[in-house]
Amino acid sequence: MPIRLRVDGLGASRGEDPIFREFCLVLDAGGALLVTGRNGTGKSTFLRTLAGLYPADSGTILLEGATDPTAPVRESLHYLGHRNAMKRDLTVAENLVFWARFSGQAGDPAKDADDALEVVGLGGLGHLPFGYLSAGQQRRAALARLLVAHRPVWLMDEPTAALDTASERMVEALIAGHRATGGIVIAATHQALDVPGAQMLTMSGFAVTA
Amino acid sequence: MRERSLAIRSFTDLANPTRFVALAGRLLPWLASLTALLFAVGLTLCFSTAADYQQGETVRIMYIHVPAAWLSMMGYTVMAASALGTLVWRHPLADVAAKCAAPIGAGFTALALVTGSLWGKPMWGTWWVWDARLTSVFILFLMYLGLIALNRAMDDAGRAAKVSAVLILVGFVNIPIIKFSVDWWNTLHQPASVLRLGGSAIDPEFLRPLLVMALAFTCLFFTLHLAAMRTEIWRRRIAAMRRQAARGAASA
Amino acid sequence: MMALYLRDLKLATRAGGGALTGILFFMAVVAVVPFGLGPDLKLLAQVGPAMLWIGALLASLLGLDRLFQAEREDGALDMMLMQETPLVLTVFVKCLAHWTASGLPLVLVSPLLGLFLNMEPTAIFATMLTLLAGTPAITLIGAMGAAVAVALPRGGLLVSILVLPLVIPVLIFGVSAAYAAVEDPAPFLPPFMILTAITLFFAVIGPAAAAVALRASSE
Amino acid sequence: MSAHLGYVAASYGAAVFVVASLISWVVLDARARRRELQVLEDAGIRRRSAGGGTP
Repeated sequence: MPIRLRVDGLGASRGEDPIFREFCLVLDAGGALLVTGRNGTGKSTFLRTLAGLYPADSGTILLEGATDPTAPVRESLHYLGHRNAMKRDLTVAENLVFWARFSGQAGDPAKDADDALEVVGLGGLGHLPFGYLSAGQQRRAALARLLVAHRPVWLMDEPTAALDTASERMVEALIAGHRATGGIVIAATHQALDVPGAQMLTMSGFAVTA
Repeated sequence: MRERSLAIRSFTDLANPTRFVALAGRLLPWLASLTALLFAVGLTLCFSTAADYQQGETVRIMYIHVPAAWLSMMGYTVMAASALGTLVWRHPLADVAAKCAAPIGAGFTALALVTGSLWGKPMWGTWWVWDARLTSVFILFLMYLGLIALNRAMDDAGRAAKVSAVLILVGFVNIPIIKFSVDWWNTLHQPASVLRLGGSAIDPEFLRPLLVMALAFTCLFFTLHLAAMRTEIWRRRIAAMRRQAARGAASA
Repeated sequence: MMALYLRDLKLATRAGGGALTGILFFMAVVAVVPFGLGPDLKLLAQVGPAMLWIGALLASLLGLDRLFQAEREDGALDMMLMQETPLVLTVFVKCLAHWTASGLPLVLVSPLLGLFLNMEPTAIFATMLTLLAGTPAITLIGAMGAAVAVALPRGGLLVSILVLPLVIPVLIFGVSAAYAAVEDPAPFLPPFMILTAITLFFAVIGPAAAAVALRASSE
Repeated sequence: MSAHLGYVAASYGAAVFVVASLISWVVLDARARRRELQVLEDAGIRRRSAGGGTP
């Protein structure tokens, strides 16, 4: 059964100031949403609210067609934040294998990690400590985490931060690949990402135009 | 002839890590077998000599305890000399030497403490007294461990070397002060009952095995130190290669 | 969960980990005591269990502030908040790993330090046993403090200040059980059982409270 | 006096333990580093040949 993400009347505020109100969204399997807007308009807060990391004032987030309908939605999401959530002292492969195991993946996480690294262009670097990588490479390794966690909905906050143009194309390919297999992608970015057929959301401080 | 050329080359080669590794590789088997030989002779002497009429069998503990205590001090001296090499002459191998001497020195200091306490139990009736000499060795042990922790806590080898070199030298300068203050503290509180060891001249009967054992332990120290230094050079090479690999992948 | 446990152990023991520092701090604290009190062996034997306990208490508080802060700084905490596994369990496993890496070594070196303080074998053994039963409670209570202070930029000292009053019961029963083993009239078991009960109690309360605090601070 | 033999044995045991652990640390560390070096060199050769074409 294909999945569908349905957001109804979502609102959140920072302190007393509302950031967005009464936000509604429906994304079918293979759908994508690009969130754009200037700095400080609440792109990250929006993503964190969707991820359940930031308390919403109102509204519901539902994932229809999930394997376990009783589970909270956040468990079907994978969130790629500003920070990479990788340990400098562990090797890249150890980091990825840990996240694969921790998100409850069966199978062979070590092989998954190798494959994922190949996809993001870090093949053969799995044995290096994460701290040895450059900023762009660290970001790419964090993107590989999306591939080992196997979650239907990706939430990406500035996925292309610190990446060069070639790697931006790689991110676009990753997103396209995920959508092709029936996944949903929600990405916040201020760089022009080429995501065909994506809904657009421009955040401009208080008012939201969808 | 061969030894001679080795010695001459070693002087000029010491500064070059690659040649040092090669030299260490050639030297290590010899040093290791010399150590083994000395230990074989030393241990035979240890157990063939008669027991002391005063201390009985426990005198045999001395053959380990004294060399270990000697090495604990020599290890720190090696570290201090290397620290000087790092800070003053910026010798590329000095910080490697300092870093590698720490765990070995700490090991021998621990051995000196343990054997001292095993010697003290039958002699004084207690495992440990806060006697000036023992206390100083214990402080030395803590200093070693602190340096090891410092080295482990910093991932940049070069920076760690400079910082720990400063600490080593301050510690080295501080040793007489520690010794003096501990003496002071001890005489201030000294309970009269504590027995003092030795002081008198040692019978040559005991001196011979002691000297051989001291030599054997010293050889062991340098063997281990050389091997550890070689490994440390490898470790740094690995770190450099990993960085290079990360850069290489970025440009590819 | 095994993965998290192993990862935290690996991080603690690998270069830059805090496991060694805690033991060193413990040894240094206990070693300094005789310089303050004087080398009177009888006096040292008398204060021995108390000194070991205070040293272990301070040493186990040492690395606690990094328990969640390190995870927060690199964003890993967000991922942990989003997983299927209940956050309580995640916190508990992290505490367990932290204790294995920094609490258990303290218990293991305590007999050695007991010898330095001229303690009798029974006193040493009793102190070790009470430390084994009591140090997990310190970690579990500390996790609570660490979770509360996780969002603060310099929470390190604050964690100790927050946690110290809460661990006083652990100290009281730990030390009294250790002394009870040496001094005849006092029974050993009652304080020891209470100590164990405190540990078990905080094994439930600590992670739950820490989980609530982490959720609250994740904004 | 025979009771003291235990202390002698214990101190020689301690010496053996310390020396053995130091030696095994040095040897095992060296072996692990050499293996890592081998892995890197293998990878390095592959990378060079992929880039420059030298076999």
